[in-house]
Formats: sequence, structure tokens, C-alpha cells
Amino acid sequence: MPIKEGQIRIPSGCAIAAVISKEGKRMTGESITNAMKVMHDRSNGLGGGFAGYGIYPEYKDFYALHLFFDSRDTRKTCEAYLKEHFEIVHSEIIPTRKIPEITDEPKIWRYFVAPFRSALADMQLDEKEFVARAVMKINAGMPGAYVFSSGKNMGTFKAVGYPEDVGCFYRLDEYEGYSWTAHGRYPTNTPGWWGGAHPFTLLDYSIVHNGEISSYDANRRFIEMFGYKCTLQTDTEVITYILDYLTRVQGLTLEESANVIAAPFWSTIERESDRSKKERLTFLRTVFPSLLITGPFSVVLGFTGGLMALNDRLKLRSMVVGEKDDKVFISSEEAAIREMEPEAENIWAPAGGEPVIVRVREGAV
Amino acid sequence: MKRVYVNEEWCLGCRLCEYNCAFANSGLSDMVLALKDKPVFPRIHVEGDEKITYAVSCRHCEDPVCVKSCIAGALSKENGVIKADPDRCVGCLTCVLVCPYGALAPGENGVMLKCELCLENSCGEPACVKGCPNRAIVYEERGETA
Amino acid sequence: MSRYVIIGNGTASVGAIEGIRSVDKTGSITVISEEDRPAYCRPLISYYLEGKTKLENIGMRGADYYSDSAAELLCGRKAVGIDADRRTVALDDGEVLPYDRLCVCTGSSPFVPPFEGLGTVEKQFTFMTLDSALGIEKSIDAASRVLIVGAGLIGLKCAEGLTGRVASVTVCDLADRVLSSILDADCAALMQRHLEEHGMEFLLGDSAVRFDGNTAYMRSGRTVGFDVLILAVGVRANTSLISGIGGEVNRGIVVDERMATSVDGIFAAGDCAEGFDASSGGKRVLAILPNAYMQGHAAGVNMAGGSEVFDKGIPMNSIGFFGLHAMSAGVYEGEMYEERTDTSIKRLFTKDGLLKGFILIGRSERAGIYTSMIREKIPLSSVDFELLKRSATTAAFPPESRRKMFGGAV
Amino acid sequence: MGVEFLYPEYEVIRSTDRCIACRVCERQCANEVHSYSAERGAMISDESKCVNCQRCVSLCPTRALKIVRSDCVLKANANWSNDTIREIYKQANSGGVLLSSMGNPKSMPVYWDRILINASQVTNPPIDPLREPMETRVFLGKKPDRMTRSPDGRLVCDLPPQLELSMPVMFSAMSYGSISYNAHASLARAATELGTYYNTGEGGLHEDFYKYGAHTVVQVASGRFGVHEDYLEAGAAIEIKMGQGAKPGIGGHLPGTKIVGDVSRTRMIPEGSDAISPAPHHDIYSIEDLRQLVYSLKEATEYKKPIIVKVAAVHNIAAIASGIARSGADIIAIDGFRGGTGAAPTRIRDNVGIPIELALASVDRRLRDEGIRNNVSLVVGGSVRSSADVVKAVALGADACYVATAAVLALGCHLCRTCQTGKCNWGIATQRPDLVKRLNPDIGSERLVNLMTAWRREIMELMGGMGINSIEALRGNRLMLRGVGLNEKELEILGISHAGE
Repeated sequence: MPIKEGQIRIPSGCAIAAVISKEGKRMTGESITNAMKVMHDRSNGLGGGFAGYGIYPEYKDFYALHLFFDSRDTRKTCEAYLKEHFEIVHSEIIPTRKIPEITDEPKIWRYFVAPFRSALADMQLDEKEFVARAVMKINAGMPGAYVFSSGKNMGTFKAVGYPEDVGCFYRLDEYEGYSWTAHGRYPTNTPGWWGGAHPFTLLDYSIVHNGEISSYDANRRFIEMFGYKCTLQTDTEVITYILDYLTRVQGLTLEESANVIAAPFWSTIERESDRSKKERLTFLRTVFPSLLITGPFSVVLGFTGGLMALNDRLKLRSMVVGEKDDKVFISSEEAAIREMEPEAENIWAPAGGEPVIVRVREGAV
Repeated sequence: MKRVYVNEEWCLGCRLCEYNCAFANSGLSDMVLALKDKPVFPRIHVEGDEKITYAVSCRHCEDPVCVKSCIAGALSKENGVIKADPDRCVGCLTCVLVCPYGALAPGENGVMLKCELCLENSCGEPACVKGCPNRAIVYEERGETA
Repeated sequence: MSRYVIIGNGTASVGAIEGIRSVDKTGSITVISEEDRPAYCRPLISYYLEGKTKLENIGMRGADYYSDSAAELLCGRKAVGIDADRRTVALDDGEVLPYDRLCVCTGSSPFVPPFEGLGTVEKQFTFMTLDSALGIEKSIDAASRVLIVGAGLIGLKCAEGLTGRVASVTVCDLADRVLSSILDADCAALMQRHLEEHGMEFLLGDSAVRFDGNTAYMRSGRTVGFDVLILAVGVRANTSLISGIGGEVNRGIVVDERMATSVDGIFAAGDCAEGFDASSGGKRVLAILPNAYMQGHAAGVNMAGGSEVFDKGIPMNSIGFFGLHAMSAGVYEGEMYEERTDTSIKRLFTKDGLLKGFILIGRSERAGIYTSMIREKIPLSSVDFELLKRSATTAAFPPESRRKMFGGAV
Repeated sequence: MGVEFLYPEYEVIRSTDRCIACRVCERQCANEVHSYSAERGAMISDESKCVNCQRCVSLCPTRALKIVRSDCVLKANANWSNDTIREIYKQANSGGVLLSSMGNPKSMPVYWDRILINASQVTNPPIDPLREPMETRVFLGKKPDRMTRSPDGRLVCDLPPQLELSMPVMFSAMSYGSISYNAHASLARAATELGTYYNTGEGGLHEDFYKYGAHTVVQVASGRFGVHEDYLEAGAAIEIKMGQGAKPGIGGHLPGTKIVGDVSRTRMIPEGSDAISPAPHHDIYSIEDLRQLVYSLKEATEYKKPIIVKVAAVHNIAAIASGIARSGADIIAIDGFRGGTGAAPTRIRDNVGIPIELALASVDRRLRDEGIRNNVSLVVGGSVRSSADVVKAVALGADACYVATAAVLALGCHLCRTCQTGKCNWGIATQRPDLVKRLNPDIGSERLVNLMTAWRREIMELMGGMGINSIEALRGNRLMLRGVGLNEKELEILGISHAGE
């Protein structure tokens, strides 16, 4: 019997793309879907997905939980659990288009929820931690149910198939967001599992990633000390948790977090002339050695109000960035950027380990 | 100039240098053939007692009293290296009488044998240095006196 | 450009040439040689007789030595006078050589006592030059009986050289022992026994008083028949050139530690000179080869305007006969330490906390360590003398001085 | 003779065709095996004294010598082996406890050799250490749980004291006394040049070596020999030795014959007196007592030096480690049952303790399960024999390894396992001046540096093959390991999959 993500670690190759409007102007998901078409050969039809930010303005104060269910019974069980812990303000089946390229879909639902105040107080947890634990609980402990998106005013859409077909399937042309990320997957197993497609998310963090990190188990075993459960055994999952841990739990900035996961070489740190920067880099590398990610990767982290693109420090995976007016584009290949914006300017390949962080202008969203 | 120096702190008195020297200057390719059942006439000698040992060979003095004293013109200094010409040496031992280091001793037929730093045998570097198991004998440049 | 003139062409002369050239590469050097050949290793003449060295190996330096040193060698010429005021040297052929600095390296000459009837002896030789050795070689055959007058170094080396080439060698000496100038009675006896074992005959405490043809009439009344007579009674320093101009002369030409004579501009070195004896503290003719070279070298350096002091001369000798070596140095004064076996003797003489002299017969290992103790006046208190007297070894030195000796370039 | 006779274990084979009677073997054998017989005109040997240290073999200029195991053995018996029977004879002769040196030589499982390392193919590129940076630097010490910021928002970069290692290997404890001055000098100089640490063991620190203090771990053991304020101040870290892998549960005993001169001064005990380290620290009968000592030492050194607690790998090592991690210690060192010793009762050495591989795996897992892995660094020793062992140890979860046997091998040890006699012909485990000088620290330190440099290069090659360019990404990365020929339980404890999975 074929085994799927979570039962074994499956290396995969990938395509990634992203776009953001610094002015917070909303774009439909059509353009990013088209961008993935030109990178068709970077995927093998076994996984594709998107994350859009600013797509649920009407429910922006509620966590948007996207779930896959394998059966009605599972859904009922899960909903019972949700009702116990959350106020559910709205729930629905996520609308899809029937197309021949996408088959065998599970039951795909979304819930707009807010944790019960009483439950938060009971558990002495802040809201985010509460939601994160609930997601872990469902994903690790409720077979057949899988939360694949859990942030506010954002959503992830993923499936087994080529990414352009997945975009069509989820009717992304009907959503509008100020930023989008996309992923096409080339896993080395069959048949591929919907939950195993990317982006991977936790709360409002979404990660699209191309690469295979060699530090995986070192990272996983470390991060699991802090309540995270790497059920999928994927790089994307562990990278997401690491960023969540560093930024949300430890309160590091994204730049500082990038200095942890793609820490500069010691030789580079020693050459650093800014003393306080040197001290900070040394400190972060010394304190979080187990969160250094090695091996090839290019990732785009989506978060509320911005994107961060990061390459491994040797830049073993391609990633280029381009600009046009208020928009910034990121992709595995320049072709995808040209597809989104033929007039894109300032196309460059960020150096390994140097984060590219783009934020929406304060107050624009 | 590179010379042979011995550090008595590390000399073990094993006398390998003596045998390596005699072999290197035998012109033979087999140590057993060169030294077995024969008296050995090395150009380096281990001195000392049970407490301290060290190997002594020619210092190649900048101002060699042996060369000045040789009655037969058998000792000469070439590029800093003091050499003995066995065809000229008559075995008078005047050099032994004047060498303040006690570095010279005659060979089998009474003719002087002395360290010539293995420059002309097949050894490449002094055999005593190469074979010293504790790096007590070294071949190196040290400060020349003015 | 300075003009240097050197009278004589022995070891001291070569030392002087090399001393001058170590300072002055351009000044002219003229060497006046009575003998008709380049400088040679004078002590080798007995080894030549013995067959231990060949004529082509006897030269002190290589064939191009004089041209390489830019020195003019005047062979077969003799200096007959010095004009110290005009700074000239007159030669036997009337030539007058001007000099700025002059070095007298005239050596010594055999002393021949006025024996009665010496003129009747057909084959008589002294033994100082290669010519004399070649002359002896021509006059002997396997049946020759040789009488040598004088059992000193020269006489005995000559005797050794002839032993085996002639029918008999008899050595007589007025002294009661062999090598009386360097050995004491016990040591001399050991050496004598060894020489006798190799076929020499001795008439000691006895000397020829009269010769008649091939017969020597001894003081004891004995008569000795011989075919070849060799006179090796002693030598005299050749000092007349200096005494002739009123320079200070004693048993040799008196020099200071820079090898300057009492006459301005004139130096002297080698067997003709009377320099400083570090072992006795006085002045003495030290007629030995190492000394000659070092004095010559010092003289040369000082002649050329450099500065070199030679005050470390001591009497010393290393001499072997038929494989038995006798080494000696310094003076035999003070307390004596002795080790002896049937075939060897070691005697060390200490005084005032210093090693003053030694005699080693039949054992020569590292004798130079003792020599340098005398020469450098190393206090016995600074070394482990108990060890040192048993064995000449630097192991008896304190580690620091040993480190200094062996730890750097010397 | 008679019933007490034991046929010599080794034979000295001398080729008379080759022997030139130079007598080097005779001069070099402290056991006086070789001698020259003037009557026979040849070298002869007394094999009963030979310990097979190979000094003579190594120095013989004509390769005329070899030492072979004697084939004069007792009748084959799969149960009563020759060695077992000989031990019986020895004990029947002497009535004594058998003593041995160096590590357990018995045929016990070596888990390192049942673990294989991964490499990248296709999906992930290997990294070429000749072309790309490859980092092996490690920091040992407690890491802060929480990031803090100053009022102006800047990250506060204060760290508990750390040891910085250029590579994940340190030289483990060997006392001055058990090994020689020159062996210590070699270790100290090599550690300094390499940018790692050596460990004084329980013998104090010779005054000549204070200058290497920045690369020295000073040990405080149950005998407290050589411990004083300057000593604690001199080191970069302080190690409390609770136990040793070769002899868990017992102390140490350096005989008075070795307590001479500088050894006695450095240990601060009278010349000739036996140095007896008790089995327990008599001020530590429980974990809370350990905490007191940890903090006493921290107080004494103003919290500037990390404290290492070294324990032998025993059955409940995971629980012990968990206790130590909460004791305030910065680093836990675990010594496996194959670790070396200068002298230990044979039965203890060969039968007590557990393999370091299993101990490491279970300790690392336990500390992670309890969420306190970041409180301490983990150093493991007890027969780390190669760079591959180091890589496997790091992947299992170690921060660094301690090596001692490999280090003394580099210094010339030929593992003859007779350190207890004090007549080490290689100048390592001896205090006899004529033997000590055989180890020239110029050579010793150079060889140690060579060995570690070679290991470091190999570690980098292995890491590059795995697509890892920094050692921290290897630490605890058990996915990089697979077991071969291990049963389910062993795999479970090691936390690795079987090859093929």
C-alpha cells in the first residue's frame, strides 16, 4: 500500500511564486494561477496550492479554518470539537469548479471562528496559541480530518494536481487579495495527498518552499520540544513551525528569524564591521543552532501584511525577485514574473541567506 | 646556513643516528649488508650518561679551527660545509686535538670521517635527522653569529 | 693601494695571504719563497717517505691558489735585508721590493752542531724540507743503515717514514728519552717501547761526538756504522732579518698579540715568531702548524687594516707512530691526574683551578675538549671535573653552556 | 615454575639475518626484554617480560623484529577460553584483584559499526567541502529559554558561559600522574592550536600549563586532588567527575610510586603517598548535593565558566542526565563502558556500564521529551574511534565528543594495556624521566593536530555528502542514520530506522 506524507519523509522538487501590492491593492487569484502555468514542468501534477491574504475582509476578525474531511462522520466529529472550543460564525463548503484535471477531492469546508473567552482563560493561553494547539490536536489526533489553513483574513487552497488546475478548481479568479503565494510540487511518491500539497500554514503564516532541507530531523526534533508536532514530515511544515516559534513565541523579528534559519557563515559574521550586528548574529547562531536550516531551499513566507522570501545561504535553489509600480513579484523563474507583469523591472536574484521582506504600507490594509 | 642541531631534552640515547649515519655513508643500499658484523664508524656520536644524552656531530664552524690546523690540507670549507678529503688525510688527529666540541673521530683506517651533512650521499637530508625517532636532531637554519 | 710583502712561503705565509684577502681584496701581495715550489704541507714530508701521501697531494692549496688570491709568488729568491725606514726589502738578486706592510714568515732552520768529522760523511741530511725528503729517498735502499741524531718529533717522524724501507734505523739523542720536548719520562717510555716493537733502535743519553765516513763515535764509546746520516738535533728560528735592523728578538722575533714586531709596519708569524703562550702566560716560540696559520692569519688581517688578536696559542701536538697516537698540550705543571693501561696513558695537569696541560697516549677521543679547556681557561669549578677527567666530554659542562655550544651557529 | 608457570603471551621473533646488533631495542625496552650476549655475539630476549608495546619493533632500523602472539596455548575450549583460564591461574597465584588498563577489549556490540550514514542523491545536492564553506564550530553550554529585549527594543545578547569548539571533539580527562608531563604538554598545545579543549583529569594543573588555560577543562573529582582557587580560575570550564566509563561505581588509585616530584606538587599531596579517589564524592550522596557543588563552583568562579558534570553510562542514565540537566550544570559528559583508563579492576572494566551509543540516544531523547535539551550540552565519550563515530554521535544528538584513547594512540600508544605498570615505553603513561622524554611534545602535539585535522576534513566530507554545511544541522538529525543488523528494540532506543526503510 502506498504511503503518504506523515508516514514517511518524501523529498520533492517545486515551483514557487508570489506577488504583493505594497499599496494593499487587491488582485484576483487569476494572475498568480497563470504564472504557475509557465513553470508547469517544475511540478508533476501531484500537488499545487495557493495562499491569498486579505481575501476575507468580511470575516477579518475571525480565524478562517480550511479543512479536508474524508467522510461526513469525520466532519461531524470535528465540528463537535470545534463547537466545544470556538464560536463558529459561519461555515460552508469551499466552492469549487468540477474539472477533469482534479479528481478524488475530499470534503472541503471552511469555518470562520473565534475561541471562547472562557476556554482561553481556562487554559491560560493567548488566542493564537489556543488556535495553534487546536489545529495540532485535529491534525495529529483526528484521522481523516486535516486543517490546512487557520489564519485571519487569509486562506490556503491546495489539491493534488498541477497548480494552474488547482487555481481553476478553487475558483481563485473569484477571490481578491493584496498578496498571493503559489506552489507547484514535484514529490517523489504517488499518488500524492491533498493535505501534503503546499502552501503549509499555521495561523496566518503560510509557507511555499522549494527544496529539500538536509537539517530536517535536527530542526524537527528541536521544534517538537515546544509543542509542535511535525505530522507531515515535510520541510514546509517544519519551516512554518520554526518561523512561528521564533517570531510568535520568542518575539524575534522576521530579519532576526532569517538570521537564525539561514544564519550567515561564521566567517561572514567575523568580517561584520557593525559591532552590534555582529553581536546579534553571533548570539542568535549560538542560541538556536538547531534551527539553522541547511540544504537547498527557497521559501516565501506569507503573513498578514507582507511577504518574506529567503534562500538557503549557499543559494542552492533558484529564486528571483522583480518589481513594477507598487507590486513585488517573487518566483522560482523569471518567466513566471513576466507572465504576471511583462513590464517587471529590477529583476534580481537575492543572495543566499539574505531575506527579502516586503510589507504593505502601514494603514493600507 | 642549515646545520644539524641536537636538543638533548629529546635525545633518547637510542643511537639510531649513529647507525643511520654509518649506513648512509656506506654507499650501500642495504643496511644489513652495510653494518652487520662490522665495526661501525659513524660521523655522529651519542654522548652523555644515564641522565642526559645527546648526539654530537660537526658544527661546521664559521671559523673552523680544524681546517686551520690540518697539517695535510685535507679539511676544507665549501659553501659553509667542512669536508674531509680522505685521499689527503694522513690520520695525524690534529683536528681531534683542536676541535672544542669533540665532534671528530677517525674511521676504520685511521683516516678522518666527518659529518658532511649528507649532501653528497643519497640521503637528501642528514640521515641522523631523518631517522631520529624523537626529533631530537634537527636540520635547520639558526642565527649566525656576526 | 697597499703593497704587502711576505717573506717566506710556509703555513704562516698562507695564513697571512688569507688574512690580508679577508680584509683587502685589491692590495698587491708579493711572496718571497726560498724554496722553488708553492707552499706545501711541511709535516707531510715524513708521510711522503712512509708512502702515506703522494707528491701531488702535498701542496697546501690548489694549483691556482696564488692567481686566485692575486698574490705574486717569487720562487727561489731570498730576502737578504730590510730597510725599515724606506720600507723596502732587498733580495739576493739585488732587486729591492717596496712594501707598506711586511710580514716575516721565515720559519726556522735545522740546527747542525759542529760535529767533528761531519764533513767526511757522504750521505748526510737534515729533515725540514721536501727537497731534503726527496734527497733522502734517493740515497737509501733496502740495505741502508740509517742513523738519526735527535729523537724529537722530526727525528722520529723521519725514522717512522724510513722504517720498512731500509735495513735498520737507529736513533740517538743526548736526552734520556724520546720526544723529550713533549713527553715526560713515563710517557716517553711507553712510546719508546712501541717504537722499538716496530723495529727502531735507540741510543739514548748518548750522542755522536765524531764522525768518520760511515762510522759515528758515540760519547759512550760505542761506535755505530751507518750508510745515511740524518741530523735532527733541533731547529732555530730565522730571526736575522729583524735582529739585523735592531728589532726585538729573543728566541724568536718578538710579536704582540696582533703579530706586530717592534718595528713599525713589520709583522711576523709562524715558527720564526715568539708570541703569546696562553698556557704559560709568557712568550714562547710555538713552532706548530695550527699556530703558524692562525698567527699568519692574524698578521694578515692586521696588516690590511683589520683587527684580529691571536692570544690563544698554546703548545700542542698530535703525533702518531705506527698507529699509536700521542697528544699533548699546554704545560705540565700542578696537580696530575693519571689513568694508565699497558698501552695507554692519560695525564691531566691542573693548577689554580684550571686545566693547564695534558698528555694522552693511546687514547685520543674528543681531546679537543681538553685543549679548549686550556685555551679558553675554563674554570674547573664550572664543569663536572670528576666526569671530565675520566672522559673528555661536553656532558661534563653545565647544560646552559652546552646549549650555547650546540644550540646555535658557531 | 611448576603450577605457577605461565607461558609468555608473546614471542619476540628476531631475524638473525637482519639484526645488526645495534642494541636500539635493548636501550628502548623499559621491560628489559632485550639484551646483548657477548658470548653468543648476538641479541637475545626474555619474552616473559614482553608486553607487546611494539616500541622495539618500531625502532628497529632493519625491521629485524616482530612480536607475535604465542601459539603455545591451552586446549581449545569455546567456554573456557585461553584468557579466562590464564586469569584463573593468575588469581590462584596471587589472590589479587586483576588490574587492566585502557578500554574494554571484549567482543561486545559496537553500535557505531551497526549504524550507516546517509548521502544526498538527485533530490538534494551534496555539498563539496572543497568549494563551499563547511562549518564545524560548536558552542557548548546552556542556551537561554527566552529572548529578551531592552526598553529600546534591542535584542539582549547575554549568554550563559559557553565553550567554543572549532570542531565537535575535545580531548577527555587524563590526569597528570596517570599520563606524563609531555603527554599533557602535547594535549594542551594541540587543543590550543586546534581551538578545542583538553581536560586535566583529577591530577591538578601543572604550573607550566596555566598558559593553555583558555583551552583547558579543569576537573574536580572525588579526591579533590590539585583543586584550589587558581586552578578553578585557570580553566575555561570546570568538570565535576562523578564517574568514568571504564570503571563506573569505583574510584581511582594512583600508587605512591607515581606521586613524585611535580606530580605530588601538582596534586598537592605528599611524595610517595597513594592518591586514592573515593568511589563517591563524599559530599554528594544525591542529586541535590550535586546541585550544591555545581553552584559552589559557579560562585567560586563568578558564573563565568560552564560546569560540566561527567558520569559513566549506566542503566538509568536517562534519568540521571535529566537530574543533572536540572542541577544547574551547563554540560553533561557521558562516558561509555568502552572508555579507557590508566588502571581499573578487570572485572569492572569488562562488565559494568552500557554502550555510549545507547546511552546517548536515550539521554538525548529524554531531555527532548522533557523539553530541557537546550538547558545543557551533551558530550559523549567512551571509544569514539573515528570521524565517522563523531558524525554518528552528533547525528544521534551529541553536541561534541570526548576522545582519549584515539588521542593517546596518536601520541604513540600501541594499546598494550599495561599502563598500570608505569613503564610505558612510549613516554605516555609513565613518570620515569628517561621514558617521559620519549614523547617530544613537538611531535605529540603535531600528531594530535594532524589527527584532528584529518577527522575534521572527514567530518566535512561526510556532512557535505549529506547536503549539510554546518555541524549544528547534523546534531540530533537521526534521519541521517540507518541501522544494519539491529533488532527492533535497539532501533527504537537509537531512534533510527533500519537500512532500507
